[in-house]
Amino acid sequence: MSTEKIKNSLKTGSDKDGYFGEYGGIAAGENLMNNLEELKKAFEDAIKDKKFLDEFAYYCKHWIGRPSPIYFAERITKKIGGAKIYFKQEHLNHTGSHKPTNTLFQVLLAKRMGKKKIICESGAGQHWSAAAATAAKFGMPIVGVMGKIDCARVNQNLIKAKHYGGKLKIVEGSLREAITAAIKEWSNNPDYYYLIGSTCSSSPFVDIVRYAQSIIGKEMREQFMELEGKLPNEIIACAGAGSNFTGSIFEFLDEPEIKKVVVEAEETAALTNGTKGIQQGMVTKFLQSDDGSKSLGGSSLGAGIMYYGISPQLAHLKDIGAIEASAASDKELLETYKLVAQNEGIGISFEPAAAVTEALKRAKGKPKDYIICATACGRVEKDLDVIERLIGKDFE
Amino acid sequence: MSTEKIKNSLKTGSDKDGYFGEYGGIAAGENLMNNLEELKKAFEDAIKDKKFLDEFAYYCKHWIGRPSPIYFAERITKKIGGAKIYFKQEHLNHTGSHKPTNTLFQVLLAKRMGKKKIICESGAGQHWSAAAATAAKFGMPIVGVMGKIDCARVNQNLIKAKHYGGKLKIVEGSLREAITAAIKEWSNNPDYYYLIGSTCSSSPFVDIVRYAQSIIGKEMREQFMELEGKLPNEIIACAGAGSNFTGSIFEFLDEPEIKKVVVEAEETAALTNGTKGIQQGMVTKFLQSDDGSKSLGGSSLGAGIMYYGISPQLAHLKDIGAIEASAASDKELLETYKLVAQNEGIGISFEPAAAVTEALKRAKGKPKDYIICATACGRVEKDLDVIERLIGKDFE
Amino acid sequence: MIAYFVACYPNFEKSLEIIKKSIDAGVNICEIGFPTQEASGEGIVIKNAHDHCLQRNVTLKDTIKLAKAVRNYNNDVGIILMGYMSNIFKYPIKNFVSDLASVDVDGCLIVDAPHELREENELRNLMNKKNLSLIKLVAPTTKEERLKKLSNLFSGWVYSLNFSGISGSKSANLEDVKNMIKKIKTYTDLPVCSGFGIKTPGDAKKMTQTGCDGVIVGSSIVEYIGKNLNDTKLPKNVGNIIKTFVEELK
Amino acid sequence: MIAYFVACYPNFEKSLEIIKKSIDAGVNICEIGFPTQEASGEGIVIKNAHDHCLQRNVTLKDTIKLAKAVRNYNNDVGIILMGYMSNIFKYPIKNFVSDLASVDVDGCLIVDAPHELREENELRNLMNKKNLSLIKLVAPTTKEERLKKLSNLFSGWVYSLNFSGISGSKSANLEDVKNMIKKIKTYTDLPVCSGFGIKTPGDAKKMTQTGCDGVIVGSSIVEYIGKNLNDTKLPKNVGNIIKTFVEELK
Ligand SMILES: Cc1ncc(COP(=O)(O)O)c(C=O)c1O
Ligand SMILES: Cc1ncc(COP(=O)(O)O)c(C=O)c1O
Repeated sequence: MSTEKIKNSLKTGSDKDGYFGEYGGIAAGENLMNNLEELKKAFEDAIKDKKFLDEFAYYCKHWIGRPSPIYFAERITKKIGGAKIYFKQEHLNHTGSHKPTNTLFQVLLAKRMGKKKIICESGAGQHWSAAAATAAKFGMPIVGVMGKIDCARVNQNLIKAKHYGGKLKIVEGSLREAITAAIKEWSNNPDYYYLIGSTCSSSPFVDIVRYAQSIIGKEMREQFMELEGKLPNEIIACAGAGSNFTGSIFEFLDEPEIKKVVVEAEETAALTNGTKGIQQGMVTKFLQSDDGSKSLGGSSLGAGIMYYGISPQLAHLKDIGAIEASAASDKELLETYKLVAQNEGIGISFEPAAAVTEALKRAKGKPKDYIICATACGRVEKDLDVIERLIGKDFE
Repeated sequence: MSTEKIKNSLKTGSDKDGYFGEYGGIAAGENLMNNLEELKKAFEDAIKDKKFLDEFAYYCKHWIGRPSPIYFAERITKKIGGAKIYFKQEHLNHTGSHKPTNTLFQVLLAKRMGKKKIICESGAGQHWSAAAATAAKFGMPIVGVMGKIDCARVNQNLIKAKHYGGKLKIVEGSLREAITAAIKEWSNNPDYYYLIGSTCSSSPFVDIVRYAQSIIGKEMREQFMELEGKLPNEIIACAGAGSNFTGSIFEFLDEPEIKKVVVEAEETAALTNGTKGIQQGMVTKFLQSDDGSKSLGGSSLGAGIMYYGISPQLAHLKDIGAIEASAASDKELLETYKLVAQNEGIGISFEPAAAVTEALKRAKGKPKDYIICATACGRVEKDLDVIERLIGKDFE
Repeated sequence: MIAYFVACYPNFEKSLEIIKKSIDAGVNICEIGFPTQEASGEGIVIKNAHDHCLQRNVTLKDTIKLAKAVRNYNNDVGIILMGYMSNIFKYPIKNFVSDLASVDVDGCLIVDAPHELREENELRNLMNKKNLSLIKLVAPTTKEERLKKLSNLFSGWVYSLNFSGISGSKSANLEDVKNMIKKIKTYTDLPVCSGFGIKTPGDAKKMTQTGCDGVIVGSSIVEYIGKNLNDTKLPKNVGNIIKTFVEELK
Repeated sequence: MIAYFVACYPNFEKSLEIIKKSIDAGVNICEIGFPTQEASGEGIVIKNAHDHCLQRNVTLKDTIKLAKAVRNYNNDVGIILMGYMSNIFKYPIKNFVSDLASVDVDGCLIVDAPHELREENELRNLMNKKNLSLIKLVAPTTKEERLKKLSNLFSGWVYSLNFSGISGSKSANLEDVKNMIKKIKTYTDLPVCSGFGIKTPGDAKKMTQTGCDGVIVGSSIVEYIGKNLNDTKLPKNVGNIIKTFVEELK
C-alpha cells in the first residue's frame, strides 16, 4: 500500500497466514473459515479497484467530513512548557470519532460483496452508532451486540443507533462478551457481513480495519508538511483494541525516528501487562488467568479503551520495539478532560484523554520545536453525564 | 466584500445608518452608543487587516474543522423523486453547528479590541456552548444569559459550556428575554465585549455576524463548482434570527436565478406573519401585539429557531423579493428528522430539519438535474432526549 | 425634582392619585413611563412594575389618558412621557405626537432611540413642530464629539445618566457626575438633570453638589409602590416620601 | 453414539458418575469439554455449564484428571477432549500432549483451531507423534477445495457440523446433512460423525439415514444436567437418557 517498496518494511500487513510476527492468525471455527477466506479475497480485490477506492474517498469527504484537521493546542503547550502539542481532530468526523471511517469502508465492502445484512459488536457504542449510521446511509439492515455494562454508560449512542434503524442485542458483560456474542451471531448467519469495530479478531479483520483507518496518518503527513514543514517527533494515540492508534501510526511505520506511543486504560493495559494467548479469534497479548480460561482486568472510565486484549499487530510492533506502550488512569482522564476543555475549548471523550495525558507528560521540558501529535479520537457527548456527576462541581 | 463591484449589488451590507432598506438601524440606549460605534470601527478595521483574516481562516480550518462538506443525500433524493437534495454539513463543525464560525470571528475581534471579558445570550444553547468553547480557547472569561424555558431542553449544551468555563445567568422566558437581559448586562459593563449569536440587534451586529457566517455560502460555491460543475438552483436554510440562512445565501445575493428560501418555525414565523416594529435594538418584523408592548408567538421544538423577530436584512430582502419565506411545524420537524436519520445516517437537530422539510417539498417532481441545497446547521445531540421521548417508539 | 412613575401602576386611579399627591408634595416634573415588555434599560424593580401593568393590558393610550388627567389637575407641573420606541412606532408616531400635543404634555424621553435612528428623527421633527421636547440623554460613555452633535438636538432639558447601566443597578460616583455635568454645560444652557442611582433624599442632596439643575428619582419610588400595592394610604405615603426629597433639595 | 459432557459439571464426582453411567448405557465416545470463558462456538446451554464450572475454578488439568478417571473405569470407550485453544496454549501445548498421552485419551477436538493456525500445526504434529487424534471439523460452509485439503489432516474420525452456527441453536436439515456426509466420504475412509442440532432420540434416528457413522449429542444432555443439578439420581437418569438414544440408534 505504500508507493515505494522498502526492504523489511513494516507496512506490509500480515503475512500469508494472517500473522504479524508471532501474533495474529485465525483462531476461528470451521464454519467461519469460508467467510474469512471470502472476505480476504474481497478485501484484496476491492483495494485494487480504483472505482471502489474513489467511492470510499468520496464518502470520506462528503459524508464523514474528512480530512479531520490537525490543531495546535496553543494554550496547553504554553501551560506545559515544552514540545508543541497538536491534536489530530478525529472527533470532528461525523458521529464524533474515528469509527465511521472503518464502518464506511466495510459497509462499502459488504455492498461490493453483495451482502444483505450487517452484524457488529461495540464497546463504547461509538462503533455501534457509527455502524448504524453507515448502514442507514446505504440502506442495509444492521444488528449490533453490546455488553450490559457498556450500554448503561453510553446511552446516547444507543438512542442514536436506534434512530438510524439499528437493532441492538444486549448481552451480559462488556466488549469481550459483545465480540464473542457477535461472532456467534455471525456463525449462525454466515451470509451476514460481520463489521468489526477495531483491529482485532481473526485475519483479515486486522488488515481491513487498519487499511481503512490508516487514512488518519496519511492525512497527518500531508497536514504537518503543509503547516509545519516537517513531521511530528512523536505520535500518540489511545487504544482499545487499536484501530485508532494503528490508523494514526501506520503511515509512519518505516520512519523509526518518529516515536509512536500507544496508550491503554491502566485497568486493561494488555500490551504492558498481558500475556500471549489465543482468544477472540487471534493470537495476541491478553489480560488473562494463567490457564487461559478467564479474562482479567478492571473497569476504566474510557469505555472504548476498556478491552482486555490488543491488536496482534501492535503486540508484534511492541515486541520489536517499533512502538512504545503506556497507560492512563481514570483520575488522569478526568484531569486531562478538564484541562483540554478549559484551555482549548474542546470537549474530548475519555478515550483520547488517555492519549493527551501521555502527550502532556512527554511534552514537558522538550525543546520548543519538538512536535507531539495526539489523536483526539472522540467527542465528549457520550461521557458528559458521567463527567458532570463525578467532577461537575470542579467547574462551578 | 465581493471582488467585482456590481451596480445595485445586494452584497454591500447595511447603509451608513445601519439600515437595510427600511429595516435595521440602531435602537439602543445612549450608554451603548459609544460601544456600538467603537465596535463598528473595529470591525471595519479588522476586515481590512490581512493578518486578522488569516488568523480567522487558520482557526476556522484547524479548530472548527472548516470547510464543512456538501453532501448529496442520495437515498432521500431517490425516495422523494425529483431534484437532487444536498446538505451543507454545518453540523460537522466543532461544537456541532454553524455557530462557532461567528463566535470565533467575534472573539478574535474582541481580542483585537483589547476586551477582557465577554458576554452573550443564547436560545438553543448552541451559541452559548460555541461561545464558551471559543472563549476558553482564547483564555477569555465569559458570561452567558439564557431563558429558563430553553435551558430545560438543551441541558447538554449548558453542561458543556460550564465545562469550558462559562458562567451562565438564567432569566425568565426564552431567547427574547435572554437578549434583553444580555444587553442589560452589557449596559452595566460597557467594557465587556457583547458576542451576539445571530444577525439581529443594532448595527453593526447584523453585518458582523453576516460577515463571519457568509463563509458558508463561499464554501458552497467552491464545493458545488467542484462537484457538480454548477451552482444549486435553490438554497434553503432555517432561521431563528437568521445567521445560518444569511450565511448560506449572502454569497449568492447578486444571482437572482438562485432561489433562496428561509424557513422559520411555524410558531414564530416573523417574516411571514410579523409586522414591522422597533424592538431588541432594531427595526424589523416582529410577532407582536398591535400596540408593540408584547411579543407573540408559540413554542417550537426547534429551540434555535424560536425567535419572535428576524434579521432586518432578511425583512428587507423578503420585501424586495430577493428571498422567499416558509415555515415548518413540529410534526414536520420530527418526520424529517426520522427520514434523514433512517435514510442518510445523519442525526440532524430540529432547526435544520425545518430547512430539509422545505427542501423535500420543493424537490418533488423537479427535474433530476435540479439541485436543492439545504444547510444542515446542527447535530441532534441536544434534541435527542426530546425526540426519544416523543417518537422513540417509532424506531422500535 | 423629577419623579418617575410607571403609568397606571398599580392601576389608573391609584396611579393618578399618587401623581397628584406627588405634585402636591412639590415635584417639578412628572416622568410617566408607559409599559412595555422590552424595557431593556430597566432594572428588576421597574421591569416588574411594567410587567404588572402589561398583565392588566395598560397601553400607551392609557398612559396618555393618565397624563391628560394629571394636566387637568395641575397646569404648571412638567409632564413628560418616558418609554421605548416600540409602542410609539406602533401608535404610530404621527398620532402619538398629535395626542401628546392635545393633552398638553411637555415632551417625552425615549430610552432606545438615538438620533441615528431614522424613526427618532421623524418623531423629533414632528415634536419640534408642535413645540414638544424630545429629551435627549447623555451617558458617561458619550464621547465629547458626540456630545457636541447631541447638543444641537437638546430640547427642554438634558437627562444626564449617572452611570452606564440599567436603572436601579448601581450607585453614582459623585466626582464623575460633577465632571460630566460640567462638560455638558459647556455645550448647552438648558437645565441638566441627573438621573440613575438616586435612592434616598441624602443621595439627592449630595447630587446637588454636582452642579446639576435637577435630580430624577425612579426605582426607589417604584419600589415603594410595589411593596405597598394594597395600602389604602399609598398615594399619601408616596407624597410624603417625595416631600422628604423636596425638603432636602431646598 | 458420541456424547458431549462439560468436565466437572456439576462437580468432579458427579460428572465422573454421569460419564460412567453413560458408558454403561452404551456411549461409544465421550467428548469431554474443558471450560473456558471464550466458548465462542457454544450456545447458551453449554455456555452456562462452562460458567458454572469456571466459577468453581475447574481447569484443563481437572479435565485431564477426569479423563484419566474415565479411562480407569473403562478401557474401550473412546475419550476425546473438546474445547478452545486458549487453555491448551496456556497449558502449554507440549505438556498438554504428553498429559493426554499419559492418561490414555484418544485425542481432542478444538473449536477455534483451523489448520491455518500455526499453533494448531504445532499441536497436531506433537499429537501425531504420540498417536493421538486431532479431530477435524467440516462445516456446511466448507468449500470442496478446502475439504480436499482438510482430508489430508483428518485423524480418528471427522466431525461433520450439521449447520453453521453455535451449538444448540437450530435444527439440522436432513437432506443437506446427507449431501454433506456423502461429499466428505468421497475424500476419506474415516468414520464421519454428525453433530449439532440433535436433541431427541428421534433426531438421532433420523440422522442415521444420512449415512453418517455416528451422531453427537451435546446440548440436550447438558441441558438436562443443568436442570437437575441437585438431583441425587442425576447420573443414573442421564444414563437412562443416553440409553434411549442408544436404543434408537441400534
Ligand atoms: C472514542 C473512542 N476512541 C477510541 C476507541 C478505541 O478503539 P480502537 O482501539 O479501535 O481505536 C473507541 C472504541 O470504542 C472509542 O469509542
Ligand atoms: C442548530 C441551530 N440552527 C439554527 C439556529 C438558528 O440561529 P440563526 O437564525 O442565527 O441561524 C440555531 C440557534 O441557536 C441553532 O442552534
